[in-house]
Amino acid sequence: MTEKLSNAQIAWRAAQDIEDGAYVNLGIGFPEIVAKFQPEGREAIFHTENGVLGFGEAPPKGQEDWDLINAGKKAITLKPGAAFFHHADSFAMVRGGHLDVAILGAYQVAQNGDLANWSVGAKGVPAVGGAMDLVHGAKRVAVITDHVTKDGKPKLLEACTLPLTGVACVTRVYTSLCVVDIENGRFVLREKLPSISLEDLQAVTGATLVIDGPVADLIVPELD
Amino acid sequence: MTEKLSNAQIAWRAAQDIEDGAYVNLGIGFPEIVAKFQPEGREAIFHTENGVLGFGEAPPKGQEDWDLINAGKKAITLKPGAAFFHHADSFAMVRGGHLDVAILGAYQVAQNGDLANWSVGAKGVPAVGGAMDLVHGAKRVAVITDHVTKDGKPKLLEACTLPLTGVACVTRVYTSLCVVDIENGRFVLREKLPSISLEDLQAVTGATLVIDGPVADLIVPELD
Amino acid sequence: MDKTIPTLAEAVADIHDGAVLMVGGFGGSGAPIELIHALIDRFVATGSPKNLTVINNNAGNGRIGIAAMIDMGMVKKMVCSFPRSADPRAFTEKYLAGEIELELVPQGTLAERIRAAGAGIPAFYTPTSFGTELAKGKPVKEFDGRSYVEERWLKADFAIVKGQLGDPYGNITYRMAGRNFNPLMCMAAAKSIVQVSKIVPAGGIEPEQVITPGIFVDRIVEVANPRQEEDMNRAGEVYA
Amino acid sequence: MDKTIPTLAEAVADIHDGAVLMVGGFGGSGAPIELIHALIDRFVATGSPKNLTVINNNAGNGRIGIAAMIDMGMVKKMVCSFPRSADPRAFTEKYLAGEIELELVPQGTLAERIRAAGAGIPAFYTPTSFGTELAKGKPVKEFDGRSYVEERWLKADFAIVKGQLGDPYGNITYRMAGRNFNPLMCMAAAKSIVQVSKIVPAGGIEPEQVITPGIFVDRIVEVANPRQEEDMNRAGEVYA
Repeated sequence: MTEKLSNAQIAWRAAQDIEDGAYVNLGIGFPEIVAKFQPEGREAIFHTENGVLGFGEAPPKGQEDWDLINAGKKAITLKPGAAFFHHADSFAMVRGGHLDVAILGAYQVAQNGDLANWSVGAKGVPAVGGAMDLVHGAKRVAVITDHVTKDGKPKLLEACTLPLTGVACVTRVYTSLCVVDIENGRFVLREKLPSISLEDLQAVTGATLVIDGPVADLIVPELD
Repeated sequence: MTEKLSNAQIAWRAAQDIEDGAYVNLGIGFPEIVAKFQPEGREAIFHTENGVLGFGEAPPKGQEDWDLINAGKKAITLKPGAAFFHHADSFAMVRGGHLDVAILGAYQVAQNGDLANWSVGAKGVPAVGGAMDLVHGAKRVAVITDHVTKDGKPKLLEACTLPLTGVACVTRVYTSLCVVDIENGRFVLREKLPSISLEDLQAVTGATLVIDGPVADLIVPELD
Repeated sequence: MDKTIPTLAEAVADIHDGAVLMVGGFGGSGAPIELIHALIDRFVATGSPKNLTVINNNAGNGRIGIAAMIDMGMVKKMVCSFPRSADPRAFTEKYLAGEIELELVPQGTLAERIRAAGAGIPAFYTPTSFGTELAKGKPVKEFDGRSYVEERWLKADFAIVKGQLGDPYGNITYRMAGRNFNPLMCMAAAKSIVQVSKIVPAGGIEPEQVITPGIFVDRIVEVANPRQEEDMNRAGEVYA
Repeated sequence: MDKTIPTLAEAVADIHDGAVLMVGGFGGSGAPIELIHALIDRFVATGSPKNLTVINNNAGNGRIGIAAMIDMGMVKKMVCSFPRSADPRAFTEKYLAGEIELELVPQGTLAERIRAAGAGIPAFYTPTSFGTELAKGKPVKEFDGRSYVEERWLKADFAIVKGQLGDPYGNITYRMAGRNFNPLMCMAAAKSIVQVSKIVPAGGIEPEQVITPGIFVDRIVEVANPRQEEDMNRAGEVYA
């Protein structure tokens, strides 16, 4: 396998696109680490489904207050200017178009923007949480993900095969190999690692990568 | 014209049926005076559409605070245990079945419970306010009204001729001559002034007054 | 983040001709008189904004506030539940002359339509107005044996509302019954502009006591001693 | 008016077999552990209530709270968005054995359905779940060129929730993110039962700071030092 970005590096790249003053929801798990990589001089305000706006980092171990958690049930802290509200108001923010960016994980993304990230099929206990709400309403719905599955299969596809989270909802995908925009039912390649050829990238992608404008080098710092 | 109750007396009679601890909305205008006649030892909690629960009497003249008003835009005061909330929550209380009693005025009431109390027809500026919401959701929707119009026409009818406020919504009517319940599409007479005969009462009523159970004397104290 | 705007004039500078404008308040309670009058000042100076659709529970009272906007000819259409008041002359004259449109909406439906817009709910069902002339032309559906009217969300380009405290993040509190439609309108408008009696630093409002979270607010402007519409009307004031 | 109830046992005494029960909280935040355990105590002593339909965002964690109710066999069906947790054994075992039903609802739809029940809105449209298997069998309607799913209100016979302050009129405040579903459930249940850390006299909560107005609350009971579910789970506690 070729060189690829770590999860932290993918998160770092996604964080660079968050504008100053943006309202942002980070999906539970992997996307949460995007918060660590906010560029200097820009301020994002983080929203969590369970009714907090303007939260900050985790508290030091032992100082958790378990009434102050995020949607992933991890302890958080508040920044000045934070607010609490109930769940209906919280999802009014989500569906009502008030978030600027939602950054989510993915099992699969299709070239029309379909997202599958909640269920791997029929076995086990299904759980959806806020994923199906978060894909609607945010001005930008971005995905961060490894470019392929653990056994090397493409995650960027012509059509998802797993149960959908939402239809035609994703607008940008940050992977371990590249950055693509979803425009008019196509994956448009915007950036790729300099070390991978376009042919090799296409070979691990399950749909055509369209070149429509310049393709920049995907340059990310070394991170832990 | 025969002896009849004053507006204050009609309001007094309606007030006697408000249970201890009831949540009550009084329509703007005439129904507002019901609050004056709460029986000793019973406490009603008054709701107003513009977002106040637990308000009390008008303040002394000159001490009004115009941020503290009722739906009729009259200055009010607060009782201990009052709460403020926004308009959507306020009408959640109304439509959501949380009020025990709504007491409204009427142009016309039909024997199936239809109410007309917001428009006298096409001329002029129409205005509806909260009337169409208030007729839905309260456990009891009662009307207080003179038994007949100013020119002597019946207000209790087989069917309303004026634009409706709500369909089959009124459950009890307190008039200047009697008290009727609306049951199964009929006006069932419960109380009448001792001074009026059943025949004379029927003569000023636009639908059949059904006798189904005892008819008590409508006894109301002298009030200013 | 700093959503504070130094002057009323700047706060309303981009409200354009033909805009749909929510105006907070119920009667004089929670009414953003200073923001309205800043808009009138702009109209007097520049001829804009005009052809406005104004959403408010009422349709103005006396010769100030929304009534003055109507008198000035800035308003093409009112969406409200109760276009009457102690002194409804401004609206009544124009309405009877056919010079202003009216969309009459039951008060609870008005509140819920505004909230729905803010919450991304394009339509909902309510028992309110079923079987009445205000439901004419609206889809009806039966649930559990009872009939309900389908109502659509109600969005706006701008909201101007009045709060009590505000912080630079746009968090807002309201004074007593001055809350009314104001938090809903902040949710439903593309741009929400709030006048507050006092701007406090971030953290100056307890997070549990925020009524409108800042995500719903775009601009706040301090009006330290706001006038009360009711007092102005009782004094017979005219804004023109 | 006095909605205070002296003991937890009395507060939950009439929750009957087969009841639909909303349980507040999101994880351990705002979870009414003491009310849940009072219900379990009653079940252990009397065999009731059982065959409950429980509505909560999750489906229990560890061996306390809702997880303990499931372990005990009190729960026929869960309505939730995320039946997983740090230790989801109780629900998972019963679910895989076909001994408990699950209605899986997206979190925002769950919140809105509960609010709709409290607000007298029998159904509403949401973009959430459109085109997914969770929308199967639900009516779909297009508004302004976009498709939406029709969702019904979600009512309950009882709600048990956790607040911070309460007064005898039933006015409630919440602590931090412990608010979550709790105010909505108070609106949506026929009977709402709230445990609070402190009961204050009428007037002890500023009217502007009330989060749940008393009209939505039927009983309040003081639990002066409530336990935190997360702490109990981290200590490996078992309630049985």
